[in-house]
Amino acid sequence: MKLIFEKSVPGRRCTILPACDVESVSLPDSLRREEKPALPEMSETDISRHYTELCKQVHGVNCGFYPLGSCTMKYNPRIDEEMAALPGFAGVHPLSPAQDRKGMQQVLDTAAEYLCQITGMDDMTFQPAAGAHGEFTGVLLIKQYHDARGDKKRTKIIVPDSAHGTNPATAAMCGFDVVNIASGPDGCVDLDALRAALGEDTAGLMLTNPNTVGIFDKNILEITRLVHEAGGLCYYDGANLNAVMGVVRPGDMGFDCIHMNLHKTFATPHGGGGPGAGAVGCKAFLKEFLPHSALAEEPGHIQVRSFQGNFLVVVRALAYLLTLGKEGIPEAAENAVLNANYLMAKLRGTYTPAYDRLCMHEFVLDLSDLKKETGVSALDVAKSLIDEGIHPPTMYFPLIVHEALMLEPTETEGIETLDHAAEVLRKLYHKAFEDAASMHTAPHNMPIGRPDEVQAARKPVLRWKNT
Amino acid sequence: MKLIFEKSVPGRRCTILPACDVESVSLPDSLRREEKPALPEMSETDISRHYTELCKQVHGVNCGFYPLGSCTMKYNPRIDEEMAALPGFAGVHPLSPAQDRKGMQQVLDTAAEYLCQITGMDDMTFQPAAGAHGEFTGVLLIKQYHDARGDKKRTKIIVPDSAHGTNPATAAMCGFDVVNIASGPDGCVDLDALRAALGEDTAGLMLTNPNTVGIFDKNILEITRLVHEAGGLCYYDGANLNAVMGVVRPGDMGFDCIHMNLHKTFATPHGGGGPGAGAVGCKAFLKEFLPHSALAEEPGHIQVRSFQGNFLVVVRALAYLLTLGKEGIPEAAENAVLNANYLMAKLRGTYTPAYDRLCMHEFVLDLSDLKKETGVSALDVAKSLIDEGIHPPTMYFPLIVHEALMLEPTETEGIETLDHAAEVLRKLYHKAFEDAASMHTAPHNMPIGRPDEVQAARKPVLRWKNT
Amino acid sequence: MGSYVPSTGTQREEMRKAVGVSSMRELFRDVPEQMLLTEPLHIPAGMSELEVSRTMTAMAAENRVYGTVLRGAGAYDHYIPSIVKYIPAKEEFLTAYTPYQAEMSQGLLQSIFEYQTMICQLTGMDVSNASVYDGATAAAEAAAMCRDRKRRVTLISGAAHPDTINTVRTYCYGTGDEVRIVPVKDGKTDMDALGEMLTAEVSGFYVQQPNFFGQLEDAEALGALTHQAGALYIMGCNPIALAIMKTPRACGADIAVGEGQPLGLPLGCGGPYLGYMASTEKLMRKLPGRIVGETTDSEGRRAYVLSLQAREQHIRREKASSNICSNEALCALTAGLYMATMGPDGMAQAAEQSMAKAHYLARALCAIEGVSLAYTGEYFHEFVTHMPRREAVLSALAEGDILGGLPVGEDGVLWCATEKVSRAQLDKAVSIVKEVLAK
Amino acid sequence: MGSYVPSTGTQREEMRKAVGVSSMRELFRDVPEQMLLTEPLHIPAGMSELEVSRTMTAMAAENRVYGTVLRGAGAYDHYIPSIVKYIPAKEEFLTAYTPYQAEMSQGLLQSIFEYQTMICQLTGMDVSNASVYDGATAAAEAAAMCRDRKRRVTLISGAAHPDTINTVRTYCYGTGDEVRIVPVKDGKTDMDALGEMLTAEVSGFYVQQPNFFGQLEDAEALGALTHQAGALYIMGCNPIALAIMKTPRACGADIAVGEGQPLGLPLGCGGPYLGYMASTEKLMRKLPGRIVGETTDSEGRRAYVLSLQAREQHIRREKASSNICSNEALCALTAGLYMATMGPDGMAQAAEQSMAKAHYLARALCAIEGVSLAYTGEYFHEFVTHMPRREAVLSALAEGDILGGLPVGEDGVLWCATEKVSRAQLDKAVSIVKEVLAK
Repeated sequence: MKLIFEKSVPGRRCTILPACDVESVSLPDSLRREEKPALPEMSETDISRHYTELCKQVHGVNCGFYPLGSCTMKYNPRIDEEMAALPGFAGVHPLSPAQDRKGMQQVLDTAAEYLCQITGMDDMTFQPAAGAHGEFTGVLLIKQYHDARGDKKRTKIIVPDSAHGTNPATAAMCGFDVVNIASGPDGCVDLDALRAALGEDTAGLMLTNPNTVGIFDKNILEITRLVHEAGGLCYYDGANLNAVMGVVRPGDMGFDCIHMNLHKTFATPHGGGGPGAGAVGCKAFLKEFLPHSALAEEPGHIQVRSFQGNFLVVVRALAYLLTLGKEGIPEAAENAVLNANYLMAKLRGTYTPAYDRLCMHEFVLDLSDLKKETGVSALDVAKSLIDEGIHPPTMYFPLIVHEALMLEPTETEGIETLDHAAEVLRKLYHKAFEDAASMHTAPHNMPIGRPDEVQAARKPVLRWKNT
Repeated sequence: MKLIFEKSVPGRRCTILPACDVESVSLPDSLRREEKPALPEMSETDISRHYTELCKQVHGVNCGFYPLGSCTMKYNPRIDEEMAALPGFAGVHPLSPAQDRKGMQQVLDTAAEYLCQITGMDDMTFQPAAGAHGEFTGVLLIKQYHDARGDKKRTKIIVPDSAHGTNPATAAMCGFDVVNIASGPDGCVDLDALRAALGEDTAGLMLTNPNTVGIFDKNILEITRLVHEAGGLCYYDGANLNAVMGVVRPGDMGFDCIHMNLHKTFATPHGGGGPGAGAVGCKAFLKEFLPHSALAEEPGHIQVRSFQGNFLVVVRALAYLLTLGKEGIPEAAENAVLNANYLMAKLRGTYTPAYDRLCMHEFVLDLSDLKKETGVSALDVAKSLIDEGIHPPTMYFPLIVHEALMLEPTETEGIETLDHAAEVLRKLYHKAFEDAASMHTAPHNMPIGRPDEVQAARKPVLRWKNT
Repeated sequence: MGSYVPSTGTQREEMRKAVGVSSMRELFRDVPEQMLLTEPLHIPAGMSELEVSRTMTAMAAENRVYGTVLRGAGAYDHYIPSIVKYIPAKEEFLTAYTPYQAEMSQGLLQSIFEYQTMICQLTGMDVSNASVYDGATAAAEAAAMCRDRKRRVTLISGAAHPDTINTVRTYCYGTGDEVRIVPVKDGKTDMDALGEMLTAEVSGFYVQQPNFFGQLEDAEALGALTHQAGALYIMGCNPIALAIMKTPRACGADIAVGEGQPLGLPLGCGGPYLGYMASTEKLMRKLPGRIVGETTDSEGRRAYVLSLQAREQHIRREKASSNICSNEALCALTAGLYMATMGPDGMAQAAEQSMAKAHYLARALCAIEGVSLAYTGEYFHEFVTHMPRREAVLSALAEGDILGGLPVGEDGVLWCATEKVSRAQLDKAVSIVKEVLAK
Repeated sequence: MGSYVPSTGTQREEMRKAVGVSSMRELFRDVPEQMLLTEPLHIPAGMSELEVSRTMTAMAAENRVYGTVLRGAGAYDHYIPSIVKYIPAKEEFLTAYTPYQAEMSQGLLQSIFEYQTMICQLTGMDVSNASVYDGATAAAEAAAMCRDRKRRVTLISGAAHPDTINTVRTYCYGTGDEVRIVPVKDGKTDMDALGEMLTAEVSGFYVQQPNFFGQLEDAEALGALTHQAGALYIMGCNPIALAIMKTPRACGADIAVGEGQPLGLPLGCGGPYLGYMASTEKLMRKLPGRIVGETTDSEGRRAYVLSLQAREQHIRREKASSNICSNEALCALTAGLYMATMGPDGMAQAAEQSMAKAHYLARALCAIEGVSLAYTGEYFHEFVTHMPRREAVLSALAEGDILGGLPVGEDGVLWCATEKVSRAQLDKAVSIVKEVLAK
């Protein structure tokens, strides 16, 4: 379809603003731009149709199944959107006087209280705008902690090789050296490797539990004990919290701080990449290191972005928390795990689970054999799912599994959806033996086929230009 | 796709209401229903996806070109929706005390004032819920007028054969006999036929001007004079008001009363068939006959529905009226006429206009020749447009033109859209000579092909049943 | 100032030339010169979107939105689930016309087919149409369905909503048919009077259930009586009540109609609302308005179309039974969506809670000196009390952000409660009434 | 009580059996027994939708929404066109994840590509990324882009927003790099001081335009000075001002960043907002975060993909320049939509009117005894006045439904006006101030 610029007509416009009712003032010439920006010139009809056309080329979780592993694509409730749009939230200036923002404080305090209960932490900040931003904030808590004690030798953060890419990247952004440790054959932390990595230079450990292959690490208490013994702190990557919320708490596993993706676990929409919210919780001894806002509060604290974070996302998450409550939270986790195991059970016998055992909220299939036998790769299967109206699983992650497809159905899917997905996946498995060629070029029924990513990277075209 | 009932799962539900906080009360057994209604049992995920799937199989004017003649499918502005959703309008009880509804009265009064200016009428009611309902109300004004004068002999309403089907149907609902008069060769009223039809039994005339072939009847003053001379009243069917608003007024043409389709001329959305609003205006001498609401006002008046009509539709229309204002109203009409003439000019030479002269806001093509030469009918061309993403024009109307396609682009379309539509229509014309067969079975790219309407009428299946 | 015309001046020139006129005004050369407006309309200049927003918002602010609504009388303040507000605003649904082109409108057609089915499930009837304007016009159209050459008189219960009575009367005025009002006794239709009025010229009898005073009519007996006289029986039922109440079909109704507003539509100062209409299979071809039917396409795929169009005005013209054309399709979609979201249990919950809360309120009010129920019969979620110092009471409630009941008769107030009102809100209302009456 | 789990009890049983566990708790058999929660969480029981709506609405009612907002300081109350509020709420856009699967996400990818282009048009820069969290983090990421092995010191103007300064400082604390604050003189960056501070270890200098005090910096001269010292020049610009203001590119900036909130995002108590980032082509591969690029599919059709991923954390892991992953995609879509709706002329109108109204307000305020401008330079839509009896003035304004300016320094108030405020609203504010100070 055409770009919005290709639909622009010089002189066309919407009539949004009235004539100015005060005397006009000009910028001095030295400060004026020479020509007006070449933004699109459109009627409202044009705009409406353009974005409707765009939206028809997008698949959201509220429109269909989206088993994207590690992303917890659960249904995003409408009431949460309605609450976030209330003028009492959306229309309030972040720097209005505190007495005019009592409701804002109530939202933050209530959400903090509930999330502390769920995670076993003592305090919480909502300033981080996303998961990785929360990791950054969390690891800065660790850094401040060691710094405040004058413990300068702790320069290393330990990260398992199954970790999300954000973990090592975050450690680096916080000035730490990253020590990668290999996972054991069960995808869990190899205790010997951990012991070998620990030492006086250990600042901390970053861990996801359940881990990225969907397995709960049984040795978790031993792991956190070992790290603490070595003088390090334990950071919990909350990306997979949906599996265990209300069932077991990171705080009880021995973690000192944690981030949560409100836009995963707590049902706020991803918006095609953001905004998210990466709330960070910590034990009481780290509280003094939490970020503050320069204008709103006392100085001398770290600050990871302006004001108090993606507040309207917190509103949505709180509406969700209020809805589920004490029974609903573990019910969600249990059903997320049940759904994942059910889907895995339905696929077992056709596909090969990378770890053939009870999983948590997600599981990984290993398609190496299929690829060897038919040439059809995990990518081919994923792309073929698109034609069936199902969003592909996460592909080629975690890195420790070859030809990986990682499926996370979440608790908001019914058995009919899971049965249908299993049927489609089995059909594709058989198709791989019969018609591999067509799978290599899937999808076939979308506005585009597979894009040439190499060309995109080699000769980057990152903006439209009038040619 | 599946029906919602086929997606229902016993016991599945959304959690909308809390537990009851007062003592429960039971209906006596004699008044209780025996079993609960078999409504769908759904999760919110199911509902969201079901309706998203449905909505992808609908084409609205805000999504694409919709040149449906006589329906004035103009762009429906978003601000109008926002205004209609304001709690101060949407959340108000129609029978709350008058002092609590001052804003409601302001909306009705302001809209009435503006519409009286535009139509040349003296008063206005917003009680009628749609165009045909407005016709009913308007013709009842005529009936009451004659009745009030004790003039019992006036039993006939004159209607041209080019009229919308609602005109004769309305006259019949008001107890009148319908006198159909044939149109002249130019599609306009044949004055001789009119004179012949007029008499002491004439209650009135119902007329659209411009008429349904898109031509302004030059003799309009003579027509209304003749009717008045015979003692009848003149009713203006406002379906085509978009052609002339702000340029010429029905009141000045000699009409005594009028209905307007706010959902056509004044840009309120059609909602897939309704709600509309059929405001009715009249000259001062008919004011006493306007409908009232039994509860809200003094009794003894006619009433065509509950309360004061489709109020939230009036809100939208007023927002539109405020936006356009005194310059915008005629500008809209002029551009509606310009667009229709431009599109006709672009098609002339390929297609045959039924009346090859300057048109008003719409025009009719006569595809008889094409049908004779290729076998491709107006229906085939219309259905072929669907595959091109263009909503078909009105087909086989007015009845006085054979193989009619009636196109009304409206003023909210840009030249690019008209050029594109002309190109597509020309392409289809040529295709008729080359591949008539495929046009007989068009459309090909939609969820269904042509449905069997005969079967639908002969063996009606009007509801789902669990089989 | 505001404009939705996309064409720029340059483009208009280009188009004007292509059309071959020398000016925009020449486009109107068929219009007799003396009729053309020579000066601008006497309405204000156009506004930008910002100004429109300011102006309309100021008007809306002149209306009062109450935190607690204890008034019904034909418009009911039920809770509307969030998704029910959201989905009908999708511009595909919102901005489509009547689905004449089935291939391009399957989504709309299916939504109406689903709505028709749900109305049948709710009422127990065989067939539903795609909606008419509101409950009052549904009653009027139903009355018209009943008439034949011999039977031209319509009976309507005096306990029906006054707007309904007046609308039926108006429709009958149109066709020249007679309406007779059946008297009310102790807040209900007078059965004895009905028996006497059911003469051979009576085509149909309409009763509202629950009636305007909130009372539950003995609908089965009324139906039996009507049928004995050879007339058809029309019931106008509150659709929320139908979740738990005996269906019109079970009460013997030939036609079931009603106001669909309680099914997820906002109060909206009175509209748009929704008239639902359903009948026995026998009367199917007399149902007015659009009806969606299921059929197949040439490949055998299930398809939905506007069906039975032979009844309609664009085919039958002056011989059509009704002139209805546009209906309330989007409201029907909303109602279907509401019923699907609530489900059978949620609908029953809404009905039971509304009833329980009304009874709670009635008991509490009647415990106040001077307040008593006006009628003795069973009621659903509305009831009439005698109320001393009525104006003072309603004003005091308004000051407390409560819209009290509707004044009826000399000293009556017609109250309503729905599931949306909490016990605390009810208690507050009662304590305000108590306080006023204690003075 | 509330639940979004669709499975019924029966279905769960069926699934449990298929999985082969004897209870739901057995699913968690890998979790060491002693860690499992044995009693329910200490949070309230779940709520129905109606209760959630009541509870959250009550919280929202504890916030105050002002009819007139004369406060900016990083969050600006511009008019948001209706369509800009509507479109991003479409659930396709709203509920999608990052567009990893290009074939299923062309709409999202194209919207971002269009946003990137518009940011380039607005700033004059060559390349834009798909957004970062907000203006403050954009500044911090830009500072990181400038650093290399030798140049590790970041300079930032003391006239930048305090949140920005603090955020840049925090990011530098992470990597162990140094931040130095360039002093402020008469409300602007002290050019002489900057000259002295631009040593060989300085990697980049960040200035905000207009700055925190509303003053317009001499951005070209600052840029020239920075480049002379071999450092890179980062400008943080208000995007509405850019509709009429000299572009960062024309001022010599290597990187342009800023807070995109004014582009159609609500005040929202501070978020979500939008960090925009654009740079010269030279720095393209140092830009952090997602970038959408154009390419073709195998049939030569134009296609959009997430591009240049080799820079990102999921490929580079600890060697990535930033850990950013989720960004503010929907806010970027909104900003693009806002710019398209306003168009170049509408944007300029918003900028010019904001500026005109701020100057009108400043003149009127400074005509009051005791009130005067704190700084003498040119300003856009914000300015600082000395304000006697500041607390009393702001309270009186609040009583008049006006959020006055932000208190800064000892007796200063930082005012802001936008196109949304009418002259009448400004006059009212001024008369309130006058009245307080006349007492």
